[in-house]
Amino acid sequence: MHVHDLNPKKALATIIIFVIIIILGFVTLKRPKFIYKVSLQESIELLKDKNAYFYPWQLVDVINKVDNNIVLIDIRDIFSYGQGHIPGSENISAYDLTSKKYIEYLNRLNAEGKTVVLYGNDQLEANGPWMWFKQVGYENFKVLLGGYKYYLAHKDNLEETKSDKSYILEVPDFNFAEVANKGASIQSTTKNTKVPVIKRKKKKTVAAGGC
Amino acid sequence: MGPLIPNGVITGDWDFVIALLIGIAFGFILEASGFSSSRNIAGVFYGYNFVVLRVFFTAVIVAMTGLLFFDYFGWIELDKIFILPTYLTPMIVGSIIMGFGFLLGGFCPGTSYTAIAIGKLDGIVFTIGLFLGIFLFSETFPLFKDFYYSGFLGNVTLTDVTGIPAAWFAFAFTVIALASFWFTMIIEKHIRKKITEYKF
Amino acid sequence: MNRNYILLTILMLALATGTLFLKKTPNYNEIKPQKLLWEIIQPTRYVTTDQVAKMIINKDQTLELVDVRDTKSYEKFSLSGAINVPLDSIAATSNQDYFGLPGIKVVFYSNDDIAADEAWVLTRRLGYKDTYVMKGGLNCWIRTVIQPQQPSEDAPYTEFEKYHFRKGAQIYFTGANIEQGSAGKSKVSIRRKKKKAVAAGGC
Amino acid sequence: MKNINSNKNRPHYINPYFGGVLLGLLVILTVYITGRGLGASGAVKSAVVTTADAIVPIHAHTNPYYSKFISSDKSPMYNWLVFESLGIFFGGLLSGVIFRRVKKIRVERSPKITNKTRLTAALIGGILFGIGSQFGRGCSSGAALSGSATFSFGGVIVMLVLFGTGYAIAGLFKKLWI
Repeated sequence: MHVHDLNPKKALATIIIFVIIIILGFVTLKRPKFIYKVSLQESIELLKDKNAYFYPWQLVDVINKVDNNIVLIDIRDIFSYGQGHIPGSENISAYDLTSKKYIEYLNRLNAEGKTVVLYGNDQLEANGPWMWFKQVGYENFKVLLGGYKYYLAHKDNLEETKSDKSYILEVPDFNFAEVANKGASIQSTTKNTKVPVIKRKKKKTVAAGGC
Repeated sequence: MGPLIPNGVITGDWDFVIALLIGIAFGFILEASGFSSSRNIAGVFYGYNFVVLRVFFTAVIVAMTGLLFFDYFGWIELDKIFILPTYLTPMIVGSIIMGFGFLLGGFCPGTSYTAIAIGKLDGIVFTIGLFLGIFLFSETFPLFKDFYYSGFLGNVTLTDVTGIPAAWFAFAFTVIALASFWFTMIIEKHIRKKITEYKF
Repeated sequence: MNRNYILLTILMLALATGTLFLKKTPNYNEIKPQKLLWEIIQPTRYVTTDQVAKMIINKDQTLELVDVRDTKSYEKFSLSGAINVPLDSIAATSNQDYFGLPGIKVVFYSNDDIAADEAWVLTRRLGYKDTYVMKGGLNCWIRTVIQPQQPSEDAPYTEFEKYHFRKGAQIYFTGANIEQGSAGKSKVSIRRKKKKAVAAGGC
Repeated sequence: MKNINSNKNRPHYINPYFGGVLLGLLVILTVYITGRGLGASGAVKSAVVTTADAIVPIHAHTNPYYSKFISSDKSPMYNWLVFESLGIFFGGLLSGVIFRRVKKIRVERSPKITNKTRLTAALIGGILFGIGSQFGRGCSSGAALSGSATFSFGGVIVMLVLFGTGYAIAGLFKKLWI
């Protein structure tokens, strides 16, 4: 007494179609070129690593070709590079960093354990790309502090910049709390006739502390 | 890509057209598998017809493995799908009550609709019962409101509770299901020898 | 027929075994690395101190300033209405409530712009949109808004316009120009968004 | 129909594994499209709420359970699950027509019991199922099937307890079925 169809051939056929879909899924699956190898918290820790940065005075060895283990990469566009760059540096514009040609080159450098130093006009320009490379697992990438601008200003006395710390950013140049309150007094002589339309009745001392 | 509606791929009133189509497919599968017959359904508890167990377990393991594969391919983002919230104690109690209802009525809500469709009076009565049951529940709801909300664990998955990856559950379920398929095949043969035929 | 059942069993078992070998998929909230790099290269995330000043003065309800310096610096001085999310703890779940609110522009700032930019990269990786970086940071804020330099006589007209705006902003932020007197003692109403979680740090 | 042993009129159901595979794929499709699984009891709930709202609106709005499902702009019947359940009915009808199972109103029962017993049991069963599905946050299709398929802890609990209870008490109701 069987009320149901006993032969599961349709079930088998459906499962086979299902398997084919899954195989198609595997075939069409695009392996991402890059994956994050460093967690968010780890990459925050990496930012604190002094060795992750490249200091201007370290450039001396590269320029004099003493250290072959360091590759300087200028990530500005080709025009800026043409107008002037750090001697011995190569130009890979930021837009081309992950293009097939260059990423293979960078992969090779990384595999060989070379130190790759990225620089832009200033630290900020290369900082993002550098963070990115760190996060996708390029351990030997560094960023040049001060960038090209700092190099240009000090190219004749790079050795002496060991004592100069002006390329270290994120240092407050002012005592903000003080300056922010007194800012006006410094400029008291200037004419304030043309004040832009602002709702002035709201004025108050700077809301220090936010809360 | 998927799920389509939560990801905003499909919007507006297409929702309800899709709901209707999915429902039609669901109803068709239920009816064609024999779920419109309460004696077929109840057979699972007496060993003379394991259609419920077969359909149900096959569906669960196909869906589980399929969802895992599709999640891997990026077609369905499992993180974005709705996970049934867990209210442990009310759920256990509710399931026990449903178990009694299942054996007495021989239907569950979905199958009773299909039973109505092919003209089963017991299906109609069961659905009226459902209506009354929910009505009764709603009217007396204030009495066990606290119980209703007790044991809340959140929208947790098996992985959240046990820490074991979902794939292991899919695998375990598949092994158990396949083993039970073969096992019940033997039981069914054995029991059917003794039983008189039933009509539909 | 039995052969079909055996085949079915084998296929299902193979499929289920297959799932065990699927590597854990990455966190979907994070955007794809390639996309992140692309956005890092674009300079569109930078806003100037003037723009920030203008938004503060206009009481732009869509602005949320985020100070990514440490709590101590934040307590000493911060821009009005800013909340404090130190860079170190930007990945903490309790701080995630600040980002990704619909229609809210998050502007990061720090002493310069490096830390703010880093905060931007990290939050962008998490998939939050509408985040910006105040270029130049507080150092630039002081130089431009609080102590604006009068442009030289031959500077283009736009420079003067900018200067006049800054002078106004300076008055707004420092409370200079006594002639306004005590006309408006009313406070700068600091916009506080309702947060699910208690604001970490300074509040 | 009267002849119990008539083999000619025997309905022909599809292979249960075929049904299962189709159902599994349907669950995947539903999750793919809507981000949640199938359901059935929700429609009856909507019907109850609608009825209550229509007959005694004040009561419906003050009852803490009804009011959860009443919104001012839309009828509770304007609900995904209601449309889905309508679909279930039409799908069943379609299958019934194709496999020639749609016949005049009849009662299916064990030969050992009367129609009245069967209908009473069905009514009580329905009531119990209705109450249970509210506590269980779904019935066998919503909670047990879709819940389990999406790895929900609660779904698996409902499935295990529901079938476990069924087997535990099967002996009590044997007469109803065989």
